[in-house]
Amino acid sequence: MSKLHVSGGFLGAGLACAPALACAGTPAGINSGDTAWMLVSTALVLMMTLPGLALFYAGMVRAKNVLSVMMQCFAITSLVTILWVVYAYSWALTPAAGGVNAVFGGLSRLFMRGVGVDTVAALAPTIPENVYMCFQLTFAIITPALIVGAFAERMKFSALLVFTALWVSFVYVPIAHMVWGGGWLGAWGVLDFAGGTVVHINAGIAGLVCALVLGKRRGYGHVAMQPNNIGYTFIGASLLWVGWFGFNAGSALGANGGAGAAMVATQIATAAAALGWLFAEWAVSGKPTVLGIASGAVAGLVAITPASGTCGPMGALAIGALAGGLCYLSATRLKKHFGYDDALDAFGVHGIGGMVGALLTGVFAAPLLGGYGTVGTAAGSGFGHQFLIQLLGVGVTLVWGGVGSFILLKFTSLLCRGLRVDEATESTGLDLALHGERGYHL
Amino acid sequence: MSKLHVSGGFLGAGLACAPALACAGTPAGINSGDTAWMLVSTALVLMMTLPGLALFYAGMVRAKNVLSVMMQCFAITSLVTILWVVYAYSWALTPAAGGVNAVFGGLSRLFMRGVGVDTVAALAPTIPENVYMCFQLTFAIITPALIVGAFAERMKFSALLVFTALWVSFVYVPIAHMVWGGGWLGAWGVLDFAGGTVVHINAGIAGLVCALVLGKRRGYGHVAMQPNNIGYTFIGASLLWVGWFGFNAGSALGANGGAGAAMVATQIATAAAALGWLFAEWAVSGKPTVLGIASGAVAGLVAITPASGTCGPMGALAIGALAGGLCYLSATRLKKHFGYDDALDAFGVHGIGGMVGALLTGVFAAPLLGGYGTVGTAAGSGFGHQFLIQLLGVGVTLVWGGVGSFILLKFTSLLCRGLRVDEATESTGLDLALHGERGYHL
Amino acid sequence: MSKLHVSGGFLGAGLACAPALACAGTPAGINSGDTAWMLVSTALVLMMTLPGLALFYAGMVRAKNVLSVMMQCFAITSLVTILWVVYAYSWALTPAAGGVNAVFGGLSRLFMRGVGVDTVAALAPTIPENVYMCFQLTFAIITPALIVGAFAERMKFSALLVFTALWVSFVYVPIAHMVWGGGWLGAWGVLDFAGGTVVHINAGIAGLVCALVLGKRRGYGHVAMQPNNIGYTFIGASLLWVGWFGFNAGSALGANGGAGAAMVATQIATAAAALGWLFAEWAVSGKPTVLGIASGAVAGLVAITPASGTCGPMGALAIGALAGGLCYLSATRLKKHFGYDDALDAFGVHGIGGMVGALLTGVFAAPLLGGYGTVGTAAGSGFGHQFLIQLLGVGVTLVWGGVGSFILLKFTSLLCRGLRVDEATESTGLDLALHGERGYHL
Amino acid sequence: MKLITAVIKPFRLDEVRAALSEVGVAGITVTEVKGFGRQKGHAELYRGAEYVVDFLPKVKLEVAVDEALLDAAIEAITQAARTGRIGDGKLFVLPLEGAIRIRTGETGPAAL
Amino acid sequence: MKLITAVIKPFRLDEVRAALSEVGVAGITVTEVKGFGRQKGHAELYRGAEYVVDFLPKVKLEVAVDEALLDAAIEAITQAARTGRIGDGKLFVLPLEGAIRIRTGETGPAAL
Amino acid sequence: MKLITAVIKPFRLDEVRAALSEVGVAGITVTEVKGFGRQKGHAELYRGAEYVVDFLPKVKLEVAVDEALLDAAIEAITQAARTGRIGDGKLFVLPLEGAIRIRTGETGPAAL
Ligand SMILES: Nc1ncnc2c1ncn2[C@@H]1O[C@H](COP(=O)(O)OP(=O)(O)O)[C@@H](O)[C@H]1O
Ligand SMILES: Nc1ncnc2c1ncn2[C@@H]1O[C@H](COP(=O)(O)OP(=O)(O)O)[C@@H](O)[C@H]1O
Ligand SMILES: Nc1ncnc2c1ncn2[C@@H]1O[C@H](COP(=O)(O)OP(=O)(O)O)[C@@H](O)[C@H]1O
Repeated sequence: MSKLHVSGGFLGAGLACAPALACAGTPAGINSGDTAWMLVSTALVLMMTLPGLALFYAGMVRAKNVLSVMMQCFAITSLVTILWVVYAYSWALTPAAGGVNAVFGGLSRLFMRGVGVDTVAALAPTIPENVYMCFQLTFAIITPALIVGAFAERMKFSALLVFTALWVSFVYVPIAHMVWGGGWLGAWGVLDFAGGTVVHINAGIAGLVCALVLGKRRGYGHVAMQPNNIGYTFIGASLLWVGWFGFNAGSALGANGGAGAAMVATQIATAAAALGWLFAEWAVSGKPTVLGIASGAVAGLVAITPASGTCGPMGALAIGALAGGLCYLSATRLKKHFGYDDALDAFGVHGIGGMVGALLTGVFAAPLLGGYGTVGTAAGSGFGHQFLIQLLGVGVTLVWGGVGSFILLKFTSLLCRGLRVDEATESTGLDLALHGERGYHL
Repeated sequence: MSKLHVSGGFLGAGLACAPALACAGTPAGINSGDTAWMLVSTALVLMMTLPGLALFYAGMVRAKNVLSVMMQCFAITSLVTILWVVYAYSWALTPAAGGVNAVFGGLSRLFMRGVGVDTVAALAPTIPENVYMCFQLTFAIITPALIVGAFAERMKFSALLVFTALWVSFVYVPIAHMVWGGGWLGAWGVLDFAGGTVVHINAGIAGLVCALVLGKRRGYGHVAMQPNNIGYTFIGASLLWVGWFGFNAGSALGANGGAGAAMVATQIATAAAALGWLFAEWAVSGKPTVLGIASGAVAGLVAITPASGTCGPMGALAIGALAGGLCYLSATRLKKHFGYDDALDAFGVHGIGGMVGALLTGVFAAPLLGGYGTVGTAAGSGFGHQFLIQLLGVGVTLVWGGVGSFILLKFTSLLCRGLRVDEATESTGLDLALHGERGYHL
Repeated sequence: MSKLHVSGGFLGAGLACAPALACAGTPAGINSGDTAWMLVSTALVLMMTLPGLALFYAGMVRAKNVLSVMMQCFAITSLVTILWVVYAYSWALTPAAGGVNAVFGGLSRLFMRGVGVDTVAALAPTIPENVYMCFQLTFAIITPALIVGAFAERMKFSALLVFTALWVSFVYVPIAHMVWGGGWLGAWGVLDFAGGTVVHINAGIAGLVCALVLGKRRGYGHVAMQPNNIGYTFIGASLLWVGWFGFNAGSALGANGGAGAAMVATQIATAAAALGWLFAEWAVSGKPTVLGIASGAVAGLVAITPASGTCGPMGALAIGALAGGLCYLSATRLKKHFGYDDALDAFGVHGIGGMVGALLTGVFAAPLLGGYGTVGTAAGSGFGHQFLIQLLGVGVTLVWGGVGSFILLKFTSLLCRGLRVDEATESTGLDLALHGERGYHL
Repeated sequence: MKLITAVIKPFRLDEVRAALSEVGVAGITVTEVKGFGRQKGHAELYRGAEYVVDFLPKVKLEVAVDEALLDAAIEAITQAARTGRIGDGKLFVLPLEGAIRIRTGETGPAAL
Repeated sequence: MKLITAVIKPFRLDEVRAALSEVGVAGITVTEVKGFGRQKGHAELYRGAEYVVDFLPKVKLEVAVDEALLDAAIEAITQAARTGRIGDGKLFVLPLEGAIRIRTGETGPAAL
Repeated sequence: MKLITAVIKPFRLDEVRAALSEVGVAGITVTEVKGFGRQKGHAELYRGAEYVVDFLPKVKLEVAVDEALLDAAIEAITQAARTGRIGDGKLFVLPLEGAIRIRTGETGPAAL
């Protein structure tokens, strides 16, 4: 289901206002309140990556690699911006002719052609297309940036740039088109209000593939890899929480009741997941950690993302609490069990959290469970049906994202003569060896 | 006086627009511009606590306790969110039947029952109730978080959680109801635009009681307790300043002239108080400090909070300058004189600053002094009267908050077998001993 | 051209809505959506200085001076706020009688006289004047704060305060009036959407003069002056990027298509400049640095500032890429060549970037090049003409700002018995010697 | 002259310094060090993974003294640093062949 | 008794500590130091300006041992610290006149 | 062989290092330390409360030299470190019984 003003939930109340507002004399349909909120949401989602996510991750690596993580996030932001305005926006979110449209969009907006000061996109009729385009750009930025958590402390900078460009073009863009841009998954009825599949499962599975293809950091499992600055991680998690209001409530594409409901669901699920991880950890290891509560909050934010447009407050509570507990287990047990080195748990938090959320979206959208969705009505029909549709969405994303990431990594490896830095660089640290800088001179 | 669209000031201009806007086709009364601003204000006030206040405080403690402060703020945020949506919102801001309503609200919104996508609250008729509820939640979060400053570096984490839950329920909720929710203080005419009594005096007096009940940190007064990272404190103060626009201008509950006036008052008072503390300190100790100017700014923000809806720009200047000077004296002289260990000056800044502001609100609301209030008209009537009403509001808050906090601390102490960590934990630091982490590995 | 709702670009679509909205019952002309966006923009631009710019700069100095930079930015913010509401706003942005108006504004708004809750300014007819005044204040704050980069690590704190007060009054205010407030440069047609001349060239040239008058830091050129915390610089650059949406898109003075177009131009130019500096540096020195990509982003933000209201997306790409490369050369080659110590490149980034942007504004405003301006129409007329007008604007700013800054520095030096701290203070570090504090106790 | 080197618990530093002043020691040089020994390290947690940090923060003092002061200084340090619990640390005595005060060029005991 | 002081590459610390344990050394004091020597420093960049940082991060170990253990300890350290590349560091042996365990007051080899 | 240990003011480090190079000393080990002595500490402020920080940042150099180089090295250090103001620091000479270059196993003066 596309990220439309009229999404699976909220019963279309928003759209009704468009014609009436047109009388206000602004260009047909543009509403100043909706525009104000979407300008802000765009800024908030950009802030999630810079500095939010970058700090969240940078605090967890060793001191010798702290800058490399910031660099990766900053470079991804810049690179994806250029790709997006040159072709990726058009390819993701405009219709293509014929059957191609099931998977890829069209070329009508190459180089932003035809986007004027007052034009609007069909997918967001009450705000300027420029704002819609820029809002969507911030999603295309954060998704590859999330993957950084998986290959932190060992990937070549050149390989990162090449992989990002390829991955955005051939993994992010088609999934976004399939779900939000008019492609077949949205048409089939997959609910993904703000990006559970498009953003989180997608980044999570790519992260897992990266962790497997690149291999473990040297010393992983026997050397203590102490996070250099949990304070950075704390700031990052906090800004992610704040910025996520733009991500989820912004996905209502207007300043309306739907945005309000999404904000509330986001706040509740995040709090529940933070406490879920905290208490799970306290029970298991005897000590509640800051890294734990912060990770739990992020897990809750991830899990509520697809559901925030359709679940009610108590559904959000359930989704959050479950996500907090399950992500705790996946980041601590699952990873240990299988022995891959997903350094900062890109898969453990975003992959697992995204799947928990995407599937439960199909459950808690039901009005029977306090949801605002069109599924699971009193008649009971469609309840299990929606769950299956969600499962389909998850499955397609896992397969496309997993296989696609693998192929693109191999191709990147050829182009850049390897994906990993050499041993000396890894032992010196990427900051000094690749970037000629050190994080701290205190 | 409640935090209404039509508050003591601004003469109702805002409300008049509601019926006209209804023609815009949105659900009766919801205005997209107001909603946009309140969505943002909610995000801004959340940012005040996470990461703002947490950093402001965390920078001032010793390096071994830096994470414990962040943890406390993060856990409070999560915990209060759950309490709020389960019962505290209903209890604070909906009407109860009969005489109970003087002090406590009703139960109609337990578990968010009846809050729909497009419902509105009577207290905020132009925005979705979800947004109003969430905005108010951020106030309920920051208030107990402010108290952290008083008992930092020595409180048990378990005791903190229990105390917070009790305090929000039995101190914050009733005071909020009495002033804003339809209770007797608001009905009597106490002016508190954005929370001078409800938030700051309330947290300040609780902090003083905590400091007295828990006792001093070991070594207080003879060991140098060096702030670990004034940079964090600086970032925190800056984000508090920025976020406070949401706190004060957001309390206009819409994007209107009242919000604009509140923003200007906030900006002026903060600047005046920052300079007030700076010059006072420069004159007294010979050196202006970053901790000083940052503390002064916070003192100004606190003091202007109750007045920001009714005072004019020059009233704000006066309130700010006074608050800066007086809080400097209370944090440096008063505390020394009485010898209590209010570690980070929760009482010295929020208690004293809140009282200065609450009382001067009664003065500078007068149009004679450039204010927008309904008191002290040209006829001169009611000028001293409003001051007495403000005094009443302050007095009730001090007594209820002081006695309530004391009782709840004693009760918490029973439940958690003590409020304070043991000596070894305090000397090792709470980060490692309670949370198994260290703030920095540089 | 003044920072009007109807600026050189966007063809007036915005203004048309004012009368229609008046029917909404709000005070004549105030639009809640526009007001919401401008409240937020004000908060965003404040965040650019505190903590954004302060962190950007503070991270680059040596550990012993980290707090002094934060202090300077905080004190400038507080001081300029008071000056602004007392007289500078009136002087800059209200009309004066007679010929004076070419350079200075009037005195009608001294002490905010006549600014009410619901009054509007002629220059921003759809938002409360309070909001417009406060938005403009944040520009008056960041401009002198930018100069800090030039004299960092060696200026007396008292001299800084005096110089700031003088400079804002006699350099910033007249230039702002000439360009935006109704003075002769705006009347001549100089395009400066968001402050390329008023803010950046102005601060840049003042920085160069400061660097020359104060002289080099001791040890400059032979001692390694290691930046203490590139992480701070990274956070600062990120918040500058996010906050700049308020700076540029906010300069549309409403939530409309113009704001959307300015946001997109900003995002594109920033990304292009970040990559421009990154690749230039990678090619020249073999290593791409975090300081480099962050500096490049700021260079792009600076350069797009004057153009963001009139250039199209591909114009933004060109301006950004050029600014990134040229500022890299000026910060590394030009400074080395001439041997002045512009410590953190206030001139190299803001002066040069501002000039690149101001001149190219005259080029890429042309619809022929995808711009939205009124110059260089299909008929071809006025294309070179606008470039000359821009050149005039740049020239006047350089002369007024350069000469003015020099005179004010000499005057400040007399008042404060010198501009520079003594040798012992410089070697100990300003933090301990002037402010009695140290940045870190880890 | 002798050089006394003592590794002690950080939070005893102030007491030790005071005790040394009392017996007439005028100068001390202090280094933050990490100690491995009988005292066990602490555990840190990272997303549920626990790892033991074996080294413990200690403080090393270096004090150059004239023979005449040696016993009093040793006594002062050991008394003030002792908590009686494991990890209190060690004190070593090394022979010192010469000492110079850089400012004045004084040598021998006069330099201390 | 002797005091062994060794300056080594930081990332060999764990190996050296393990090797010392094996030969029966119970305690070590470790300091982070910077070394100047034959090994060249690294370059750092600052807005395109390159400056060479001459000092290199090293770790200094201090180990007090009884004569009987001296050779084994020296052997353990040099073997475990050696990478064969320039900058592996130095090991110095100093005479130790006395040692005291602060907790118990034990002296001489028993204190180690 | 001797081990020279000198505690100096941090900002003299570069000069001292240069002076040592000139007389032919090839290696130095440097530690950041805090010194207590005649020189008074500084005051820090915390919300108006002033506390005196007694220790001062100093830098400790350790240089192992052959007897032949001893006097020249001492002269180089004391000259380069001297500012003539209180707190310039101390220089100590300790006997060194052995030295090993870990990389090659060379011993004695050849190891330095
Ligand atoms: N042989 C040794 N050589 C150098 N330092 C030692 C030695 N043994 C112990 N130390 C130092 O003394 C500290 C305390 O020693 P430890 O064995 O833990 O307890 P105790 O001093 O009570 O015997 C260690 O952390 C280490 O720094
Ligand atoms: N004469 C010396 N005195 C004290 N420390 C030294 C001396 N020479 C070398 N060092 C220390 O040993 C380290 C390694 O020495 P270096 O000459 O770089 O390589 P190598 O050990 O392979 O000869 C130096 O970084 C320094 O810390
Ligand atoms: N007896 C001592 N043993 C070890 N270090 C000392 C001793 N006396 C002084 N120092 C070191 O030398 C430094 C300078 O000494 P101080 O007495 O302040 O000045 P000066 O060197 O001019 O006499 C001190 O900070 C301390 O580190």
